Amino acid sequence: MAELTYREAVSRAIAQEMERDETVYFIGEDVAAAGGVFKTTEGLLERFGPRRVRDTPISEQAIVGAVMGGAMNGLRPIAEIMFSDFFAVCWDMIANQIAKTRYMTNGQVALPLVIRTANGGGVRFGAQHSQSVEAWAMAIPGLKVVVPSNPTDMIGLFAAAVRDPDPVIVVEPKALYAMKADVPDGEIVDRLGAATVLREGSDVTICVLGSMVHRAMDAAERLAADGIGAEVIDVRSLVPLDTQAILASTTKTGRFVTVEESPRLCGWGAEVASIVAEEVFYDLDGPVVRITTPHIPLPSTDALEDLAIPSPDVIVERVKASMG
Amino acid sequence: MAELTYREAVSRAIAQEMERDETVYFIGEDVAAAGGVFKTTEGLLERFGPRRVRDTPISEQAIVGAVMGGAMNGLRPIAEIMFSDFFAVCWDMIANQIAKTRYMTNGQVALPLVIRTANGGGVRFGAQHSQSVEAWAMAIPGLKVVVPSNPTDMIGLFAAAVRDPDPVIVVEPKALYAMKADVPDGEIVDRLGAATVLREGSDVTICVLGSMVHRAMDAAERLAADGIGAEVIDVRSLVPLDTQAILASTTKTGRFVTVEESPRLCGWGAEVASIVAEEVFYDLDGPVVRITTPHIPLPSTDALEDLAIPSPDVIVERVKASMG
Amino acid sequence: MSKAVRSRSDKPRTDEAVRLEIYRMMVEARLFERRVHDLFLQGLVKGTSHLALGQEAIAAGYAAVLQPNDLVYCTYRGHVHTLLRGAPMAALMAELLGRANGICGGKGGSMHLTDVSKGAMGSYAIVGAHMPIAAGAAWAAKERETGQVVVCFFGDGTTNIGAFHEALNFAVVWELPVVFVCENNLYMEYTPIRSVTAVENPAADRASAYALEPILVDGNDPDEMHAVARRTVDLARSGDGPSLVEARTYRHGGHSRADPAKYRPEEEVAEWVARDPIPSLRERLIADGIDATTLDEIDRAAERVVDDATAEAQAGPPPDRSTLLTELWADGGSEWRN
Amino acid sequence: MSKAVRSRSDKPRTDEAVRLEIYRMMVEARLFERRVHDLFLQGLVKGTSHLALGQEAIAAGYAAVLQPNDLVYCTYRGHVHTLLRGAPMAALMAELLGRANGICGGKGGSMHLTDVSKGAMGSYAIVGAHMPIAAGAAWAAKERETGQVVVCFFGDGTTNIGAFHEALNFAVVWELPVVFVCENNLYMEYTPIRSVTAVENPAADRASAYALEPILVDGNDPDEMHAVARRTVDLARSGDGPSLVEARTYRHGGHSRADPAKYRPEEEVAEWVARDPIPSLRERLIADGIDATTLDEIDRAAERVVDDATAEAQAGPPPDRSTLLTELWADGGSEWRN
Ligand SMILES: Cc1ncc(C[n+]2csc(CCOP(=O)(O)OP(=O)(O)O)c2C)c(N)n1
Ligand SMILES: Cc1ncc(C[n+]2csc(CCOP(=O)(O)OP(=O)(O)O)c2C)c(N)n1
Ligand SMILES: [Mg+2]
Ligand SMILES: [Mg+2]
Repeated sequence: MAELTYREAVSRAIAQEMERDETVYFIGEDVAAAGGVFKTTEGLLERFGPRRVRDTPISEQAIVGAVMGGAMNGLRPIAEIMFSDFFAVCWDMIANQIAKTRYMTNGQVALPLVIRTANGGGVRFGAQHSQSVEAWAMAIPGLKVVVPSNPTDMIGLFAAAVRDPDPVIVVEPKALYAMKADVPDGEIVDRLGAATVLREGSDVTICVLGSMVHRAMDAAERLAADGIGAEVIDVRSLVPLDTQAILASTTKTGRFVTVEESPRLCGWGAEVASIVAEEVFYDLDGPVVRITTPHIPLPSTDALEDLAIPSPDVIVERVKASMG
Repeated sequence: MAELTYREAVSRAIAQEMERDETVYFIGEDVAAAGGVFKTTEGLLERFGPRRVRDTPISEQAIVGAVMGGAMNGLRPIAEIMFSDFFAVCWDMIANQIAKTRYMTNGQVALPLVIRTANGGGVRFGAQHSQSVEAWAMAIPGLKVVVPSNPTDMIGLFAAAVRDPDPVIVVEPKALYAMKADVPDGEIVDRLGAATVLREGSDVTICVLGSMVHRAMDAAERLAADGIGAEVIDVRSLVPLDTQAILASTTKTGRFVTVEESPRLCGWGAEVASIVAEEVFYDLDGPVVRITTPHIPLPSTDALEDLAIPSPDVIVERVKASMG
Repeated sequence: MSKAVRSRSDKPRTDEAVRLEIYRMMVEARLFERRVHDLFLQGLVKGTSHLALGQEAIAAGYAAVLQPNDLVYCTYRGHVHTLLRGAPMAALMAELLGRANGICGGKGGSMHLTDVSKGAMGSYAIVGAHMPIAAGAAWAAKERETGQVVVCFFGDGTTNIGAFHEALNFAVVWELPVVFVCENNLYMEYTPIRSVTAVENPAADRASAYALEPILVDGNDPDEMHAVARRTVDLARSGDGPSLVEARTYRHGGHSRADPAKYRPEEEVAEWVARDPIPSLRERLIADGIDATTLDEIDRAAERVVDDATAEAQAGPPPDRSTLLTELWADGGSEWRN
Repeated sequence: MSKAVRSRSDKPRTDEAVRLEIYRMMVEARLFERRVHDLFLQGLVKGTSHLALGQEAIAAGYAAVLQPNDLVYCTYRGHVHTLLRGAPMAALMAELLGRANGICGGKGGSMHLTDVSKGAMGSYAIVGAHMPIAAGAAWAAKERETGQVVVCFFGDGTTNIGAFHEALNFAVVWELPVVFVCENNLYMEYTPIRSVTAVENPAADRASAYALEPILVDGNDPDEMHAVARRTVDLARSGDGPSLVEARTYRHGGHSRADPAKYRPEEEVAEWVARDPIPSLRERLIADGIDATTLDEIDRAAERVVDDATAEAQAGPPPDRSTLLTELWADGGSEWRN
């Protein structure tokens, strides 16, 4: 066991995989010499050298195109897209090229690559550097998507992503980079598609991921004090999605809530809520509830940003209200 | 009344607005001299001249950027993005710039612009020219989104879009361009945010838009023959969304179904289904049902593409199954 | 007049055998695409299709110099490139017909012909997208020291999209073994390239923006094309980094099946058809002493090849329904949930 | 050495009054940003912030020649540009502090300073994005015959992204009244621009790719900057289309507040700090006969302006909760449903 920050877990995760497999390469803007703008990749250049850890121009299409082409020709490359908002400047590469190529070629092309990116708000960066884009990726067939909520998951899910033969988007909540937690020593390898029940409860299922996990856990604590047993599920992997865990819990509790950092419309919460409303409808004791930011871009000032993102208070209040 | 194809309705719609307001400009690839690759813009160059109707380079970021900048400085410009799949190459302009600028500047910048685009499958163009991206746009706060399902709506909703002071994405189902219908003479102006009940019924509400409208209507016909009264709602406008019409109908019928051409995860159907499951849960007599394509890119060959996109058969079957 | 250096081979004409091979490739490609056009007219090819009739010398010039493990990236106008890399003609034809025996099982279609086993790494339908991807493949080649060269074909219109710029700069900075070949057929879809481009030669006049030599070549001259191909592929192979080649050419027909190409002046079309690379190579070969009967035999053999491929393609069934849900993931399926 | 033409004004130095105005602008901008930096250290500026300390001559040179209805587009490193267009300093400061009296009501933040009433059309936080938008504004100016000129500032690193390329080509083909000004401060964030760029001068060496004259100017020389600004703005105003200017400069501090800028050689920093545009203009002005007391008075006045603005900004309350949901739409609200 060692106490690690989430940002340290990122570099340990990358190092673990680069150590293991020499076809793993890592590229991005300011990731090598500078160790990343979030200091998530410090030490990698020194350890793996300037060929395998490499700074790129500000050319997101070239970066993502490069890892796609690299994966087509024998590498298992990892790209960093500094802020997930910048997916928008290379969305064609991600959504039209990487996601579709295996299917279009009827399986001729395998794309074992990873794109990792800093996601979400809470750090007062304003509307163009604070988005939660996990649902953008989830909506595109051909992409796998994980969102680790703590240092250990960061390493384990990342390792699973690198080893997966398909393209995986690893979404890192930037609000968590400073978070510390004990992490087991040695190699950590998790698997894609498994949610974690972080807390058991019999009254309501709260599905959550990323930085919202910690807020939901706080809320659950406070709900417990009021006699409401919340089961908190860290979804962790949006594609593949652990519907078994989600549906089983909902069947048990009869109440279903999602907590999302994303804007209101068409988030992963809408998807999961409608799966629940379709597949375990008769087990529900009340309406599904989605807690999201309002359908607005995130404002920059702390005063407003804090209002926009679901807080433990809001979660407690909405869960209680929904339970009548 | 005159019989028009959907493609003729597009050019009539653009002409109607350009005639009315000289600040309306129209730009895009091959739209002027050639009249558009779908022949939706024939005659506009001749009528409005080479300054107001203009061919651009293959530079989608420049095209969308230009209409944004143009709208910031006194024009009401319209951009064509030839295939909606190409939103991916200019997604930053649409999702990060256009959508967020008014909010970020606290209302200083108004963006009265329209982006129109050919969307969806059914014409054997393969995975990169057949996507349904209306939910991509719906998910971004700051964009309004309409999907006209017939020539009259094309004109009316387009006119409303051009006159709207906010950015509007007009999504044209390319499978409908050859569709003919009678269209009233004279100016047609509709409003955003109003769904249409195309067919009344008391047993099940089917929410649908775009090219799926016609398939749902076929299905409803056949369901009627089997004694099932389907109420078909053409959603028409995703943002703003006519939740009143949708919820009222669902309350009446007690059953809710969406039919979408998009891939399974995080489509507009997920959003609407979870609104229903949250807001009129107690009026539901059974699970919400979403009929979508599978979560795959669209295959090119007719044999497979036809299997992927919801057919009237599939709609009938799924609706019946859901009614037990 | 542009400041681009016109590339003139100072070498003697290429070996006779290679020239005959180039001739054969061009003839096969031509007959293949003509057949595809016939099948359209019969309503058998669904969806769109983009022919390269008249542009064959470019693909053939490169095909003649590439090694088996080299990689080619091309566009929706990529039938010829894919064929000349050695992809089986019947499987290409079957893909256009949407059959189970298609090279992509019918899932790809005309715009996505791919045969990885032959180094035909795909036809890409979004303008410019394949340029960074080709650079990435070259990056892997360099890192893995495979000795591969990557060739990436694209059109004149493509030079105005962002991905072009990013790919060129990236490839130069990382000194990648990739050759970018612009097939300048003077039009994007229906719009003349000169009306939407700041410079006269859309690729060559931009080479200096990437510290590259401007190379402008007559894309309808198979000998010139072959010489340029040899030179640029050799440069890449020997570690001297990327090249950017602009080959001037012309498509005999419209942009795609939907396009009667009325926007082009008749004289322009006539002038370029007169410069068709196939008869002109034929004439030169005869002038250089090749027997006409040798060429006739190549022509006839090509016809047989196309006939056979067509028959084989048409014998294929439509894809099985079950394949709709296969090959999204490496496990062969498309499941997104447990 | 690059082939770019170094721009040397052959004109005599600009009017004394203009030079004093440029001096004043630079001093105010400098003191403003220093104050911003102090407020960081006190934990009052939340989020990120990108200072342009050392780069002020570029913004000032252009500010000195623009007309009131001209439009300026800049980046997250845009405090100075916005200020020198005339945006009220207190409202800019308040925005950085996230207050209700901020120029964007606290919604924009450091990276999105905008004052449309002054033609400060926004700071854009996605590299390159504002270049096509600026072109679009220039298009509207041309079509509406407003006589406006649009100036678009961006960094060296921005020259490698696709939007740069699309915007330049587009602006040239449509002959738009826009001036693109590259502030080459030798680094993208932490990475030296030369290590990621195919050419030595990232903008100037690419001008010919858009049929533009290469213009390379000493961005730390306020007189040179002013001359180039006048020339390029005049060209745009008189219908001669866009220009692309590369101004070499240097930021004294790190890329953003998070960056101590350890990656830069000490001598390099020292050399550039020695070429600080403010003391050097001051010396020249004195050499040209301006009284030092006149300049001292400008300095003192600027301090008062900044003190007053700081006080006014800090007096503002945090934004009202209700504003969270305002101004998504032109109706003032953010409702997405009926
Ligand atoms: C990003 C993008 N924009 C537009 C299109 C539509 N489109 C397909 S081909 C084409 C013209 C391409 O011209 P060019 O690069 O000259 O290639 P050519 O077809 O002449 O071979 C266009 C605009 C596209 N496929 N992708
Ligand atoms: C598309 C995009 N990629 C990356 C970034 C992150 N980023 C912000 S500033 C910056 C460096 C920009 O360098 P340059 O253009 O030289 O401007 P400077 O900061 O030096 O003024 C980067 C990479 C971004 N904002 N947008
Ligand atoms: Mg072309
Ligand atoms: Mg810089």
